[in-house]
Amino acid sequence: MSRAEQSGVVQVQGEVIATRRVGAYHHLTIVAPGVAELARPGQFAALSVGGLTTGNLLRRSFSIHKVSPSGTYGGTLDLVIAAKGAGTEWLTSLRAHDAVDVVAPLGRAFPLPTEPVPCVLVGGGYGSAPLFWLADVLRERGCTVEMVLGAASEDRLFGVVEARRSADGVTVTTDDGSAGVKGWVSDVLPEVFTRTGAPVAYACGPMGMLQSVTRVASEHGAVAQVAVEEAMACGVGVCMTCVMPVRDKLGVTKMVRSCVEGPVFRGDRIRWEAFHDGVCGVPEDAVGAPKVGGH
Amino acid sequence: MSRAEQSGVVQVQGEVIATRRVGAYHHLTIVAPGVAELARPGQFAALSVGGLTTGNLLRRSFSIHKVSPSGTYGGTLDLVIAAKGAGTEWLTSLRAHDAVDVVAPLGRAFPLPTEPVPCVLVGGGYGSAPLFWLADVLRERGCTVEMVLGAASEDRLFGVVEARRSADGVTVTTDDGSAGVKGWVSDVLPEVFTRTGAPVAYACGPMGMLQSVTRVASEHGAVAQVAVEEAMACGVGVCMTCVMPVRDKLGVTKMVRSCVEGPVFRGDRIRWEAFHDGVCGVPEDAVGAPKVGGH
Amino acid sequence: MAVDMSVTFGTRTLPNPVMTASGCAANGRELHRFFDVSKLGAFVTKTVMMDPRSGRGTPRMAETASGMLNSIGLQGPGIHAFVEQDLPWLKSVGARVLVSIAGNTAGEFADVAKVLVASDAFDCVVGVEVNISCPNVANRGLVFACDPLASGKVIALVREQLPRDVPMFAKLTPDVTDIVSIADAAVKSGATGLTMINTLLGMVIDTDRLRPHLGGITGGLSGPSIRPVAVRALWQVTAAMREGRFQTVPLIGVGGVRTGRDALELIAAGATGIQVGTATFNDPNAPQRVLTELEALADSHGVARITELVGIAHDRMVIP
Amino acid sequence: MAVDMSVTFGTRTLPNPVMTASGCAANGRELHRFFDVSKLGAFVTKTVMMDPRSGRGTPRMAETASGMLNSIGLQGPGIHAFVEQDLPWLKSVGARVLVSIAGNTAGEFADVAKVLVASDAFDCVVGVEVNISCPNVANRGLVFACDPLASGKVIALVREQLPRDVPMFAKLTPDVTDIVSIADAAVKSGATGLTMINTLLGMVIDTDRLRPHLGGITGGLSGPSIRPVAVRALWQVTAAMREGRFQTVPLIGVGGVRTGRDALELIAAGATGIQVGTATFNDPNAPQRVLTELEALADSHGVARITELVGIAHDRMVIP
Ligand SMILES: Cc1cc2nc3c(=O)[nH]c(=O)nc-3n(C[C@H](O)[C@H](O)[C@H](O)COP(=O)(O)OP(=O)(O)OC[C@H]3O[C@@H](n4cnc5c(N)ncnc54)[C@H](O)[C@@H]3O)c2cc1C
Ligand SMILES: Cc1cc2nc3c(=O)[nH]c(=O)nc-3n(C[C@H](O)[C@H](O)[C@H](O)COP(=O)(O)OP(=O)(O)OC[C@H]3O[C@@H](n4cnc5c(N)ncnc54)[C@H](O)[C@@H]3O)c2cc1C
Ligand SMILES: Cc1cc2nc3c(=O)[nH]c(=O)nc-3n(C[C@H](O)[C@H](O)[C@H](O)COP(=O)(O)O)c2cc1C
Ligand SMILES: Cc1cc2nc3c(=O)[nH]c(=O)nc-3n(C[C@H](O)[C@H](O)[C@H](O)COP(=O)(O)O)c2cc1C
Ligand code: FES
Ligand code: FES
Repeated sequence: MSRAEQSGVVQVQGEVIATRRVGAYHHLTIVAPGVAELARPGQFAALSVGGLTTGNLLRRSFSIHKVSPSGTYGGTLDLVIAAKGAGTEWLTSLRAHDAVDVVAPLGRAFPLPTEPVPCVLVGGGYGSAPLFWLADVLRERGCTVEMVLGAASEDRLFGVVEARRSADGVTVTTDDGSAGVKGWVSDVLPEVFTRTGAPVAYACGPMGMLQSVTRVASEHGAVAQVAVEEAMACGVGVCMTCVMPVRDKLGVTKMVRSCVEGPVFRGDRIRWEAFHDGVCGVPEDAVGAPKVGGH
Repeated sequence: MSRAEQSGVVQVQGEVIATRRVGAYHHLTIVAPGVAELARPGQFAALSVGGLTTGNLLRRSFSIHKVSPSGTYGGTLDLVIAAKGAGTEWLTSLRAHDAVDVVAPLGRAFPLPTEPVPCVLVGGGYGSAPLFWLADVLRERGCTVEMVLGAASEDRLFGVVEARRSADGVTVTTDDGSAGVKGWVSDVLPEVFTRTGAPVAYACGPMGMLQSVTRVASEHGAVAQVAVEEAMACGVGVCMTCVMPVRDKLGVTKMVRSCVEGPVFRGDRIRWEAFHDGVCGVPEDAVGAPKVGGH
Repeated sequence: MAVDMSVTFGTRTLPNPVMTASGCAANGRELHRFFDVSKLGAFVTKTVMMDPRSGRGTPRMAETASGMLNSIGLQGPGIHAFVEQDLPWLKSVGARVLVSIAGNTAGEFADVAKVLVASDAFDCVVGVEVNISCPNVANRGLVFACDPLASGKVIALVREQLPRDVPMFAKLTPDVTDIVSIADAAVKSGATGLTMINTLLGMVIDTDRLRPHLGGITGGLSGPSIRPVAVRALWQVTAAMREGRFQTVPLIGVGGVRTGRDALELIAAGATGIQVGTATFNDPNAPQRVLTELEALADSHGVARITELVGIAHDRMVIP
Repeated sequence: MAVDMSVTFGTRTLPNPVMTASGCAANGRELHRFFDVSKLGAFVTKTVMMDPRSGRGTPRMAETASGMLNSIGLQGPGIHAFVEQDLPWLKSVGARVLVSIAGNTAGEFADVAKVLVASDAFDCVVGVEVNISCPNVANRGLVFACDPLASGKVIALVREQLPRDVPMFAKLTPDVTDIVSIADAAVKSGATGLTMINTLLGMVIDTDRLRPHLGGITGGLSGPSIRPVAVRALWQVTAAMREGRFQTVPLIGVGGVRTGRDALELIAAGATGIQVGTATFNDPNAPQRVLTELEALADSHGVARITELVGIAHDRMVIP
């Protein structure tokens, strides 16, 4: 068995074969042999940025939107990228045939239900990117899929058309009302849970949204599986920068790496109260937490 | 009068419009409005490298091969670039329509003879790049132009065909004999000086070659004007990294900036003996030289 | 609404906080080809010593990751030529000049200051920057700014030479275990303010020739690569002054500023003024561009005066 | 012809000089997915202390120009869990392990070493790296390695716990006025060798929120941006040893190594071993790739043994 098969991850020199604007985002298709065979929905890819002269050394992480194991060019990987800072600006300015180094797939995928149950999939902004593939997988297993897509404004919604194909029902919300219901996904979620009786929700998007999905889900007796987004220096588990406080099965809180133990966590295990305005503290009861007066 | 006209230099966001391989080099044509009107043969351009994410901050300097004040795209600038390290690799991998920031023209041009005299132009490797334009300007003034092009091997010669058009006579040398006379330019130069009786030589190329051109020229009672190549951090005269020991008119040696007081110097003013295997010392008699026991 | 960009150092008010960095802008003429140097808050001149100096041999520079090394060796014309040729030119274009001086001994610093003060164009001088980050010949070549006592001595001697109302800045090196103790010594000895930071001592080896790349063996590391060190130094000294460990004086931040955003970073850490050094080699318009960008950024933060942002990060810490 | 890449530290000979850097490779399993960690000269583990530690809050990292800041806060499982879970795994894959240890007090370092020595898998340990670049709780949180006395004390106490034949390296911080004096103290107190350098203290301010970017406020600067500082530190200590200022010991170079060429730069300055840290975040195969590239480069220089290149730049200076 090759190292890649054993380890479930490859590093490949990818080649961009298509790049197109979709609302506020860029949708990239990258030839990345070996990724498709290993990837599952919820996992992510880490791309290096800036080429040979780069001063930006850290990889950028993106949810895998979809993969296809073979094609004219070999296996491909699709990502949906919002240009934000130096690295994403560079990635979204790539043209066909440009090279980009890819490490993928990374992290834990969304755990799938063993029974064919109704599922609610919630995506905020580009957070919807991994959900269509997940929806397909869930429907293959006989689950019904209800999708809720939210964003600040219409251009920041991703995949509304795709959603209508992949899901049994779709609700759209925007903060400014430019598309769908004006408001947040949490405004429409109670009705969705009540109507579908879904025992599980899958969500990807900003932390605030993930927290409210978790809350609404538990109010309706459902479990939320949320894909988080913490700043990551390595993406492969060696740097310890991407940690967050998460309870384990026994209820013990540890600072765990979201790149290897996540990015998908059970929402009710995350210590949401430790997050505050872009920073996250170490809960006092976490294993090895600083004692008063010290470390 | 605009600042550019007053100062003779502009900084412009250029656009590559053509790039082609010529032997071991890349010939780039860049739209750089404003440069052509100001430039004269012997001056150079300083290009930034690596784009927005770059970790290579220093500009790279290149002799101006030619300029044309207008055209379909506006004024253009031609450079001949050897891929050597990170910056030149990046520049030579640019494609049409890529952007590149240009500061030009910089430095002092070759001083032109006031009388129509025979001139010898000597180029080593890509050092021939600025000489064709110079030849045209000299011939416009009624000078005859004899050109000597030398390189390690045929692929490192630049512009042999162009030379036959721009010069009245052309001699080619290569170290390995793959084209022209096997040997160095200094092997053929005595004959050229004797035959043409030229009172002035213009040379651009490696330091060793410039030194021998200077020596042979003075042996034949001619003055050599040589364009040097010192590592430059700024190219505009503010950093003091590009200095070399040069005598002034009174014979006083100073460490002068080759980017603003050069790159063209009278060969016999340069203190060649201070250069040794890639380093250059400060001659003891230079103004402000360290005293024994140190500054 | 336009932001009031003016900043005050002791008795002098400058129209804006942006300056060149010593040794990265020569003495003005070269950059004046690209932009009007009188539009900067101040123009900082290349460090000048008593006598003319040839500086070191070459190579004097090596490019490094997001930065560079230099070993110029304080090449310069000497203070007499400086006050006869360079300072009058800067005055003629209306520049406000911060003159950087140094000496091989503490006494030489004072002698240089004396010649400067006596010069005709001295009225364009808005301050003197004392570059104590250079070797002390009397003390085994140890850099003055590595030692609080040596630093304090130089500062006190220069202070004596300068008219009371002329601001004096001590320029510190980051290559010390405790920069706060050096800052403290400089302020106690009479510095009106502090400039931080000079380059870090670094070295590059040529892996083809397997020898030091620079003629001077070691050199000073500068550029964006060192900005986190500059921010940290400004932060530590500002924190110490806020804690009352010594008198509060204005700081000038320098190290890796390439954009208005970088300048704001140093300002938020505690700098009142900002110098743009190595970035000028990348973009000869950098000092002017940084000023434009900084003004727009300050405006976007909704402040009326740039000084409202000085040290603001100290007030905005989130302790989760 | 193949170059003999083996290097010797005290009693231990490693097949090659390339190692991971502490804290940049976790404890092996993660990188083993990309390459066989037993192929490296040694695997350096994340610094471990006595008790489990949660480390600091987030953000714990900021990208900087050609580098990054981190403030992990020495998160780790504690030495007991380490010797029960991590060390046996490293042994099982055949890795040679350099264990990095730290303590809040000098005594804690010794206690950690004691547990390590008593552990079952200790025979895969080829050395102990004593990370003295961490805060000394007993001395106002001042980093041990900022003070020769504190450094010497820690080293001497750990030495007592380790069997004679186990090499011990003191890992130094560059944030000192005189790194040679710290090196001297560590060697005199029994260090078999020195690892240089740890991160530089740095800081980034978030210019949108106008507050420190890191939860821990300051952080450690690493990556190619600091390589010139690492080369200089290795150069200075090697020069001091060559001048006979203290006993010559082998050095391990770390700081900004991304390519074989970078590794050779540190070797030419005086390093016998090389660690690859931040570059691993850019390329998870970096340690292995650096080894391959270094071997090819050594070959191109025509040497039979990599050790011929150690410190070679000291012999090749050109004084023009
Ligand atoms: C598991 C995961 C999945 C993601 N999926 C997507 C996606 O599908 N589409 C998309 O557009 N973005 C996604 N992101 C966010 C994306 O990684 C960041 O927007 C990107 O790293 C920012 O890089 P930059 O160079 O533009 O910004 P800069 O601000 O220049 O980045 C500086 C540094 O901070 C890190 N960083 C900054 N913001 C973030 C962030 N939000 N998350 C993680 N690291 C950050 C960068 O990686 C880099 O190291 C995802 C992040 C994670 C962790
Ligand atoms: C006045 C002048 C005219 C030149 N004309 C040409 C030309 O027409 N065609 C051409 O191919 N090259 C020319 N060169 C050389 C060219 O500037 C260098 O080859 C180039 O800077 C190397 O950059 P790099 O990124 O490839 O190499 P790197 O080794 O990565 O460069 C590292 C640093 O060293 C500097 N540097 C390295 N080598 C040189 C050098 N030989 N001269 C100056 N700086 C150097 C670089 O600018 C950079 O700052 C000229 C140089 C000067 C000074
Ligand atoms: C080529 C060069 C020459 C310098 N010369 C001086 C000098 O003469 N005096 C001085 O105080 N600082 C000098 N410096 C240091 C700068 O003023 C500045 O403190 C340092 O470079 C950090 O800022 P930067 O990163 O913006 O360049 C020099 C820096 C460079 C790069
Ligand atoms: C995220 C991170 C964590 C680190 N943790 C440790 C550590 O636990 N112990 C240690 O001695 N050094 C630690 N270091 C420092 C590195 O081992 C190394 O000395 C430094 O990063 C310089 O090397 P580099 O530029 O190759 O990264 C850490 C560095 C980083 C970037
Ligand atoms: S990103 Fe490095 S451990 Fe998770
Ligand atoms: S290259 Fe900067 S002064 Fe010449």
